[in-house]
Amino acid sequence: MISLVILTFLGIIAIEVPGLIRKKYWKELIVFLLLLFIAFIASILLAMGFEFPSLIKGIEILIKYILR
Amino acid sequence: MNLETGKIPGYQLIFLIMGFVSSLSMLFLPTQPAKNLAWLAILVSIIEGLLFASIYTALALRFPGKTLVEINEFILGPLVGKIVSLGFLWYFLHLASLHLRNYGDFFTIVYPETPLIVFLIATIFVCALAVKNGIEVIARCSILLVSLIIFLYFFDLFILLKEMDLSKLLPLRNVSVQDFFKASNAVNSVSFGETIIFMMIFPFLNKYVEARKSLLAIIIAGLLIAISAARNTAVMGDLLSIFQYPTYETLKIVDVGDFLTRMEIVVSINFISMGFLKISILYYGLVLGTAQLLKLRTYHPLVFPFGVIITVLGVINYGAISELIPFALEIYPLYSFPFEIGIPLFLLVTAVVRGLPKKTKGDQI
Amino acid sequence: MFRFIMRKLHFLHLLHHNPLQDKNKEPEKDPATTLLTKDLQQNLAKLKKILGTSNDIIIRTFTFGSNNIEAALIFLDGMVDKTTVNESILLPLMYEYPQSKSDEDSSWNNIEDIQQKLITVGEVKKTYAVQDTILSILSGDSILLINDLNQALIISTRGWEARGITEPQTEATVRGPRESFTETLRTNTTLLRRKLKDPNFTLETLVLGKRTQTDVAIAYLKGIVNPRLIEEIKRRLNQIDTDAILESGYIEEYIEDNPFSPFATIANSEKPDVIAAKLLEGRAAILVDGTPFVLTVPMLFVESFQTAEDYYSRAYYTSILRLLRFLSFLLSILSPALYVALTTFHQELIPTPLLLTMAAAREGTPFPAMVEAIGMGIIFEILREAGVRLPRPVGQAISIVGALVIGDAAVSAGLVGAPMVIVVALTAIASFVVPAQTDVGSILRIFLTLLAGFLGAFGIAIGILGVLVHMCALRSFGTPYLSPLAPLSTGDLKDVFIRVPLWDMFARPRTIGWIDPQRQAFRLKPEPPPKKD
Amino acid sequence: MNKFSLQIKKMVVLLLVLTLIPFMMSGCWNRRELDKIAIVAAGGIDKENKDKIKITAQVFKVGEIKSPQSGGSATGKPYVNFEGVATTSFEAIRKITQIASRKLYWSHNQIFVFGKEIAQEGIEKYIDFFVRDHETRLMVNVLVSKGTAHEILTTETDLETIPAMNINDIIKDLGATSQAPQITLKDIAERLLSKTSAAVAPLVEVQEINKKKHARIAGTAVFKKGKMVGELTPEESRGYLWVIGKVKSGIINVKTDDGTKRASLEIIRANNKINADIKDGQLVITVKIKEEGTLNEQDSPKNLTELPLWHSLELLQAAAIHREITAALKKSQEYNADIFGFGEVVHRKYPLLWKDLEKQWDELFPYLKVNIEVQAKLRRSGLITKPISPSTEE
Repeated sequence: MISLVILTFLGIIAIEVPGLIRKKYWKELIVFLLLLFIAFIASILLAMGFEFPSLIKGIEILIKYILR
Repeated sequence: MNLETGKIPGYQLIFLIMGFVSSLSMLFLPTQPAKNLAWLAILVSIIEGLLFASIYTALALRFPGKTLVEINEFILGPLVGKIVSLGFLWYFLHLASLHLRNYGDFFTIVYPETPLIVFLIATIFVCALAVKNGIEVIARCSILLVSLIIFLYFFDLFILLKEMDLSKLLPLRNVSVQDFFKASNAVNSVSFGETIIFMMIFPFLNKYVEARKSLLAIIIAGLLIAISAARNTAVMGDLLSIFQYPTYETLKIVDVGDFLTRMEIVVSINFISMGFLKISILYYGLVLGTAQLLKLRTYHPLVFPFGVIITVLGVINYGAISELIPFALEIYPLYSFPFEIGIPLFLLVTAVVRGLPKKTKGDQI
Repeated sequence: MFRFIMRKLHFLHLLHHNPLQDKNKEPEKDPATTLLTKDLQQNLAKLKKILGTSNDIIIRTFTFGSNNIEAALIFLDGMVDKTTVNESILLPLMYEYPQSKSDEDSSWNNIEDIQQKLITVGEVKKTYAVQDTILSILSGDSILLINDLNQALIISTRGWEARGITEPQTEATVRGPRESFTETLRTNTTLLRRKLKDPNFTLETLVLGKRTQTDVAIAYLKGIVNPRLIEEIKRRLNQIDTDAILESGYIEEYIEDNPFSPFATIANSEKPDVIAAKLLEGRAAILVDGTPFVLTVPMLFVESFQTAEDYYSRAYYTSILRLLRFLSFLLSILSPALYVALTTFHQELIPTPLLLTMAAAREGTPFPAMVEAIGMGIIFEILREAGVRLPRPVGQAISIVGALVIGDAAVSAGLVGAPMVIVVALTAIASFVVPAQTDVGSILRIFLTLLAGFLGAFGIAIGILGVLVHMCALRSFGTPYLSPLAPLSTGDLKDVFIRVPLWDMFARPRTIGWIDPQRQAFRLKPEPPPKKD
Repeated sequence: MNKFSLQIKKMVVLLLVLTLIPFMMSGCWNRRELDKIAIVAAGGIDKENKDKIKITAQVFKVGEIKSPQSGGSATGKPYVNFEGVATTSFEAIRKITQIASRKLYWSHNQIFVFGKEIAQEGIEKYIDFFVRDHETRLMVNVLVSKGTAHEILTTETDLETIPAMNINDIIKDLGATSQAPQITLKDIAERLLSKTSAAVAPLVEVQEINKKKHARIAGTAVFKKGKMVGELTPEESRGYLWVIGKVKSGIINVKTDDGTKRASLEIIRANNKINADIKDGQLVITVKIKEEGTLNEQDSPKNLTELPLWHSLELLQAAAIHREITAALKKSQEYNADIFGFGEVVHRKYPLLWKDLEKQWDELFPYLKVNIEVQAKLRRSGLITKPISPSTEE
């Protein structure tokens, strides 16, 4: 599972990065890598079976806190 | 700084919005409190939806050629504008993941043994392809898909005629006013209010005035949903309230001459194509908005990373489907309030009061 | 990782250098680019050096006139019309020149006179360049070189054994013209000319292929076609820098909008009436010497479903046929996938009696339905290919063996279920209904069957969505491929799923022929004569 | 731009492979080949002992039904009944997989039979699974056995191949006599969900003909809050069907000639209208029936098509219908089961009042005043206008 995730990410890099380098889109490259890093961490955690807290529960708590 | 070179004509906007609005709504709407009056609640919510949409179009027409992210910065200044835009981007991201998850959940019911993630990945991949190709392609897909759906819609209606019992729509005074408006509010925030995303798409219209057509699209889509809700109630009656996916169950009933039986596959087709449209549009708005926020020269490299993030968020959105309906009814209208109406209204009022945009030489459209 | 990418980039960079271009950078040394001299022997030596010693190169040296002017006629045996050479070039020079010129003084070097008064051939040109003479010889013209003149006459004597105009092999019709294009460019342009007697019918020729020197003609109707389309075609054609163009398929691959798409974005036809109709709609045609297949651009997806005969037979039946073709296309790409999805995922959708029959047929078959479907699909493709490639008599044997093996033996041996055979046969027949998309059909069929085998109807839907996104993004020379469906142009729907009567089709397709949209008068609907009172 | 599209294509190929890999690896989750499923034709629930139930699943033996390749030399029965005993429906069904070589597939389930014992104990806890599961059908025909469900599923069939199909076809043809309702799981679920309406189901019994056991429809089972509380005879069943407007066809026998002779009338079509009114503070239900019929058989020598006799025949017909309805009404009030859905009618008419009425409906219903108005017409008299043996007296 984890190897699949890594493979997918390598695939994404192989697709996007050469074009960005050729066009010298450095800023875009940085944003891309940053986002990809976030995505990578999240999906690796998910693949390893890390239990994330429920997102909508979090929003519920937040909304109730603000309204109070 | 031309992130998107495509242009879409006005009629395609109608298709886009129809697909966007009726996507989820054909399958699942938080109308449970309104019981047999779901259809009426939807009709009422159309009015709310029109109100919202007219605010969006007014704002869009005031700033032709500018997306929501750009309008934010224009009105609120670079710093505050960016923060507000960030909020919107989060909202789009969350919405896309929420819909993706909802979509996946539906298919885990049809395919109970297949893991959820498979549906999420397969779907987001096709959506990513569409987003990569730009708004023009999404709009063209919407023409074909929405035409197909409308055809299937009337087909459904036709084959269900036999099973309908209109008296199940009565009585009219069955629901308390509170519950009724709770339902119509929830419907509005789930289906019509989310058209805020089109603030990211209005600038790519051939003629910006045609943004007004979004109102027409909302009316048509709203009527379609309302009729489908009425149809479901007329077929299933009170039984509807126990089902997760009313339309799906309704079409399971079909039995025309022992041959056309179990047409729920039609619902799946509906849902796949509409879900694809809805997620693609949200996804596109998100990616484009991020690129505009960060002043990038292209949005293409952002597509896949965001795709992964949407998928992951989709998985961790909620544990069980039972969390979703109370969320859609109670929390979601509050959560979406600032994004769907609060901030747009504030922007519009500020723009009107301050007389923005000020006519300068550079700014002629 | 990064280094790997950079290395790959470097490699890509290298690829962009064309070795052919590099060689052309030292033109001085090439004798072909020099000019002719006044010395006949020198010229001949030069030509011989370039043309080599092939025995089909005929160099006829002779003298003419009272002054015994040395001259040489050079041509390629087999590519010239011998009668023309003998009777229109050699005869007048050797017989008539002395009479007309003997009395006068040495005005023999007036090449104008020879060209104007002696050579009785339609097309004669003068040239100074060696290059031109070589090219002319190679394409079947004769070259007349005269001593003391640094010019050569290019005399058009082209004439070779060519296939006559026959019935089209790929597009059979019941009603409609039966002529088809041939391998000769000139014949083909003539066939078009005869259909379009319009001064706006324009042919622009260019030569492609370093070594084949293939004549390519762009045909269009000025005033109807979008000038930018022609510019774009020329731009793309001129970019082709290859040594051989043997068939229009070569060109097709070089000028496609999206080379990775399985869908053909350039149409072809071997029927002059089809090409003429397409020119009249505002398209442009690319004719290539050496092949009867003429390309037209831009191509729309719906074009695959239109045949010439649609417009020659009556509208009602044509409309039914149109719908049938769309159905066939869907069947050909979907039926194995649907079969797999239904029998392995969605058995609830099959009516009970049918399900029982199908289950009974599947009882005891060894392979999963998906493997069965793909296997049978592959066997069918093999049979088809064998049938096409083999000589006719053997080809029939193949189909009989195939039918027996698959249709009967495999079923009664319990290797495959009978319903699967029906599905494969249906698919096969349906795929031939829309010939233009047969190859796409095969690819999509396997793709969708795989998806159906893994994810059932959901897989099919995802696959179709993917294909749809791709098709929506596809363009053919700037025209959206799915037009007039997406983007929608309602006026053009008159000729998509149905064909309305001809008198109701006022306009050319909006996405193609918008320069001069109206093609006929309104109110052409025929009516019976008004009743007399 | 061109390079970009090239990139996109590369991406397509790559990601296609990437997405296909997981599919290949984890196999095909929901796949079930046709030869790996046991197609269930009928299900039955019986009481096994105090807290256990027995589920009978009738499965097609596909190979025996039709084998196109080996001709029709079918031996043995083309079906097999599996039984599973457990405390819940779902568990019992899963237990069957311990004895059956294939997984049960419920999507083509035709009928669902409840044993009498279990019906009397309450069906709602056992049908939950069948409504909830995605594989089962809501439109499956439900019936109640006078004995056990198992014995119904082992009856002999003559025209059909297996009992399930046989009973299913019998139920589909119920309209010919209109003496038992056709009820699907959806109808039952709908009624169970309602607080006042009571569910019904056709009743089947086993009848021996020539020492062969045959299934036969024998009226209607009446439920009250999910528990079977009584039965309606075939005649009463038609009374019930008149009220809910489900009578399609059937025979009404009337006595003519002062009760000495008989005439058979066929029902052609019937309409119903139920209305609720509050008159003088009392709830009154009005049931209006409009019926049309034909004269199909008579043994009276008189020419019944003559006008006064014709009219009296119509009145007799109306009276017969009235009698049937009254009988059904009486039974249902006796069982205190609102099988007609009068509660829903009141609910629609007086939604505000209903909130109170709903709570006391159980006390109200047995004494509910129901007006029955029947309008019966005779339209045709078949091919002959006069009796074959005309009366001798003039």
